[in-house]
Amino acid sequence: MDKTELYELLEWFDKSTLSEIVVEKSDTKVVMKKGGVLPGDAPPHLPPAETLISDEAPKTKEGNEVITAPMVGTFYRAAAADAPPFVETGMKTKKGETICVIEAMKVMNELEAEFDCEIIKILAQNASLVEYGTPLFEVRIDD
Amino acid sequence: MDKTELYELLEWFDKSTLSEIVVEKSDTKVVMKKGGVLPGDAPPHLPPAETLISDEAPKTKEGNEVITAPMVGTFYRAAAADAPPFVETGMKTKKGETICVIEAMKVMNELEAEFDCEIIKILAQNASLVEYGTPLFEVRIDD
Amino acid sequence: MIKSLLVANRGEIAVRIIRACHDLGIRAVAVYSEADRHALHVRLADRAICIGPAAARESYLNGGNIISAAVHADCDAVHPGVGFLAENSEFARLVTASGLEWIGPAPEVINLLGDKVKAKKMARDLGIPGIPGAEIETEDPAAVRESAARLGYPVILKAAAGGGGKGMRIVRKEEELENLLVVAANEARAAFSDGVLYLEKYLEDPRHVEIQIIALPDGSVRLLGERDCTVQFNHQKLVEETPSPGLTEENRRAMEDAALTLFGKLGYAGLGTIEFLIVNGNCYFMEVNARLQVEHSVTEMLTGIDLVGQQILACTENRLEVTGEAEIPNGYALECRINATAPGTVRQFIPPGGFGVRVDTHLYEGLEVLSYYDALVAKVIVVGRDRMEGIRRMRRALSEFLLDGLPTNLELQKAIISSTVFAHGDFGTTTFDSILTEEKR
Amino acid sequence: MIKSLLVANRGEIAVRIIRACHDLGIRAVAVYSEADRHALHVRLADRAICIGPAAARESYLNGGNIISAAVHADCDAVHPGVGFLAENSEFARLVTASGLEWIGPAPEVINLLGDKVKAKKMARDLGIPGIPGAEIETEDPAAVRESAARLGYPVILKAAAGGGGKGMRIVRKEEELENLLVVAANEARAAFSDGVLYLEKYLEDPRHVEIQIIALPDGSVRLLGERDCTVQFNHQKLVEETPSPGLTEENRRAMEDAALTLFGKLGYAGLGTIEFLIVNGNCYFMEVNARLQVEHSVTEMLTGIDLVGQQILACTENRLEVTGEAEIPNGYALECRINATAPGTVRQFIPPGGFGVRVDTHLYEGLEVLSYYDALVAKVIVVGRDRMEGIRRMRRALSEFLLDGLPTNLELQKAIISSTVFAHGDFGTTTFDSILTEEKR
Repeated sequence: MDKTELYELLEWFDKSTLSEIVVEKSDTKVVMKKGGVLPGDAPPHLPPAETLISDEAPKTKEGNEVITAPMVGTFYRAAAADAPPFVETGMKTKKGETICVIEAMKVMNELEAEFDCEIIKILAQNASLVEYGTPLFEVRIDD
Repeated sequence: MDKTELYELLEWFDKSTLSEIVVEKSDTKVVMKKGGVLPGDAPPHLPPAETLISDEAPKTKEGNEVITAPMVGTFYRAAAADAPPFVETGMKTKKGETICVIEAMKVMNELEAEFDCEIIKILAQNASLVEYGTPLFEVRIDD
Repeated sequence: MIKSLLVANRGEIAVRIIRACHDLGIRAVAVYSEADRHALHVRLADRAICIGPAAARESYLNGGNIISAAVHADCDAVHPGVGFLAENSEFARLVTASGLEWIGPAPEVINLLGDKVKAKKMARDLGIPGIPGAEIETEDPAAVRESAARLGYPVILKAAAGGGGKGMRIVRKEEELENLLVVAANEARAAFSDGVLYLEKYLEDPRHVEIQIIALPDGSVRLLGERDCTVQFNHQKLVEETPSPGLTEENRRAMEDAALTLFGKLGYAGLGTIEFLIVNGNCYFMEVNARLQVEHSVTEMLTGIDLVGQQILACTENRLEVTGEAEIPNGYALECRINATAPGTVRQFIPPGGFGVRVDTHLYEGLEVLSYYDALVAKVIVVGRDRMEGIRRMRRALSEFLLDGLPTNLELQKAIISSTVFAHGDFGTTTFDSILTEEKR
Repeated sequence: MIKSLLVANRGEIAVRIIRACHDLGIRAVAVYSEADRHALHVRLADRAICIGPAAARESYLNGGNIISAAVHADCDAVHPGVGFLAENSEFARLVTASGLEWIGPAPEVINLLGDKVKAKKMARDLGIPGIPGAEIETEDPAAVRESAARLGYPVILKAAAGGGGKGMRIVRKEEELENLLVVAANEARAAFSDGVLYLEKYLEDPRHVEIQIIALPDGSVRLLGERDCTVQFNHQKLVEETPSPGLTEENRRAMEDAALTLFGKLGYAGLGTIEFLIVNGNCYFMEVNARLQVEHSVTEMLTGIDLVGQQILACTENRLEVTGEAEIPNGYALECRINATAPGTVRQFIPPGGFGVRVDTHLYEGLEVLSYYDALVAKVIVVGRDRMEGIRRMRRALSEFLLDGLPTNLELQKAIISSTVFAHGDFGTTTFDSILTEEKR
């Protein structure tokens, strides 16, 4: 293999999708390698958006459920400024009962409990903006 | 295997879904691989330039020394076209003896052996361009 | 000047708009779906609000959540970007009804232009001819034959009720007409429960050219040159350039006059484009894009005018800082769209750069590109003193482009830009379909 | 047109030159030291040749190896870039003696301009005044006092034999003179075995402005505008802008006339810059840079002229494609140099982009930046219609700049660009030294 041949081979290899090539010929041995992408590589610098496509409700470490905001708007714990909150920490609530309202586009959207549960913690501030997915309540589902 | 055959093979392999191929034919051996490095290897996307600052001469797997080009130029095994090569494979040479010349800027630079040694393999092609660091000879140092 | 603007979009165009805001000293608020949590537009914005799950209809098409986000984040204006809700007149109406400024023409104008039949009629009434056509009685082949003869072959049969190629047939000779009439009507009936057909002159391999304008509701319209979008593959724009390599001065003047007339008449606000098909030296009005376009950056690269910044000023300050024709210098600009061809995670990404090259992208190493949204992942735009210099620079830029981990159409783009057909400049919207399909065989 | 060019440099400037070659259709051959095996210029070149170990004196300063590489790789020309061998007349001579074209002025011209005293004398003979000064007899304080009085205080004492601050003393008042004369002479004697001193007018916080030209040996010189390099920190240029915010039309005309005269007289080839210090409305000639400069991209951004491409054409084709004053449009361009402040490995890198922003860099994720060479790792260049727009855009660009794993002066640059001093434009070469040093306290 002379220089021209080697150079041709190099050029070809460079353009190809091969990652490695070894050529041995009488007294000549050529080894070429390329750094490829590794299957099952370590995670990239940025956490990928992998957590997102789950339909399951998020859970806390203690195994409690978290109720999140289903829309963007202002979170209110009560129907009016002078009304009592729909729920308080420690209260039990039934499926279908209103637990808060989210005001969006000047409409008060009542959020109902989807199951019987106990309110463990109120996670969002009254009258604050909640985004889609903002945690609102930590609850324990009644068996 | 001639050149045309080799390139046909390359092209075929490149399009194929094989990940590796080894061809041995009389005095020729061809190995091609595609895709991954073994898991556990895990180099970064680019190998960092960490290997470079070593002053030690490179060694082969067999523990032999490799004499590399100390300058950019044309590598000549002999002092003139009709002269015999300074060294041949299998020859023993003494420290200070000329083993090749590198022509640069129209000057013939004689390269001398830095130690008594046996020439195991000649790694560069006569009359070819060698870069700084191009391997020229594989040698075994005499004890 | 407004203080804060919500960008109701994602991807490279959201990044583009955020940059325009920051260049103007305006705070930029991003919205994102759960799938875009790590997106570049989220990182670059001053604030980002999650508006829904991955599916676009529940997030980027969820006008309610977007407007709530804008109101609650104290935004003064909403920029819809390209696609999604950009030409949704109801969304535009809700935005303005919520006390926010809309970066685009008035909702009624969007509504009018969104009805392609009305828009075509309006253009025709203003003396801007569209593609000749006729409504036909499928039951009366003789009358259809007469209409077809009047238009001249080839003609195309289209279902009046819908699109997507259903009930569509090209008729090249009178002999084929009767047969295809039945086929098309049956197909239309099956697809839309309505066999009514429409007959149109079929334009063979036309050139696709658009005129960019910026306007104010008082009728001021400034011309910002043309863009040639003829290089398409499967009806998708792939390459855009300005000036067009195949346009007579007469064509150009006709299209520019049409743009001035139409947009002036509409009392249009901000950026707009009027699109034409050109065959045999005749320009046929196609449609108006009542919004920013992906390929606006081609015009920016040639003129040095920040179109998005100017659009924001036009729509919020009712002010134009450009004077018109003087703005279009000699030279040439060219854009290649780099589209992902499958989802993937960006492993290595070194985009091209340097003199005369701009890359608009939302990619970065580590980003996972999912399949929920548009395939566009980068635009490579170059400028040159002439077309040959621009093509050489684009070849250079594409050859530098290094992207591992995400399959794209980069090789296709290299093939197009290096082709002699592209270099000669003499091609139509279907030329590359046939060339590239043939190459594959 | 030449077919192949060797780029005798590294880093962003090597990348810049390779791009210019490719834009012209010229093959680019890179050289690299062992430490630069994975450098971007190696990746972008059509061929790359290792010329030595990491230490620059054995690689990038090894003229023999570079010329051998150029000859053996069948190159037609050598571009020295910026720094390293760019102003080494012996290297230029060897390049031309080897039958290669040299992208720069003739070796004799480099030689003349490299001798700062000769260059100053030549300028003076052409009516271009330098900083006033006088050789003095240290032994005769009365005569020195007279010279100092003639120049006007403050004056500066400099060792005739060397630089680097040794034997250098600013004298603000006559009372200090006698004392400092002894101190400086002793210091000079200790450092250079030569106590001979030189007296110069000390320019207090001057403006540093340079005129960019391109020329042909026949005496044609084209003006390409000025660059203001006044923002410095420890005598290092950090920010460059054009036009200068503090220049009278008279100053500009004087410097441009000087450039035309000097470069015309020299029979200069290619790109060159003439540098001035300006105090109290007086321009003092400082030196000529007989090469491409780092900050050339500022001029490119404003004018839209590919300076490196033009330089290659001027030096290989003896041809200019620019006509001169017509080339400088209204507008403003601004550059910030991003320097590494310590070695490091680039972990994450998302450079800014979009309309009006260019980033010239050799960084990419995974690159290890070692401490062998220049600290410059990126140049951020923006264009605006006026200075305020340019500054706003630069603020935006710097705020987007994301670089992890490599410590840089990014925060320093943000502080400068956001400062009211910079916004007002009224500052000198030492202004930011004092401001930034004070801030640190």
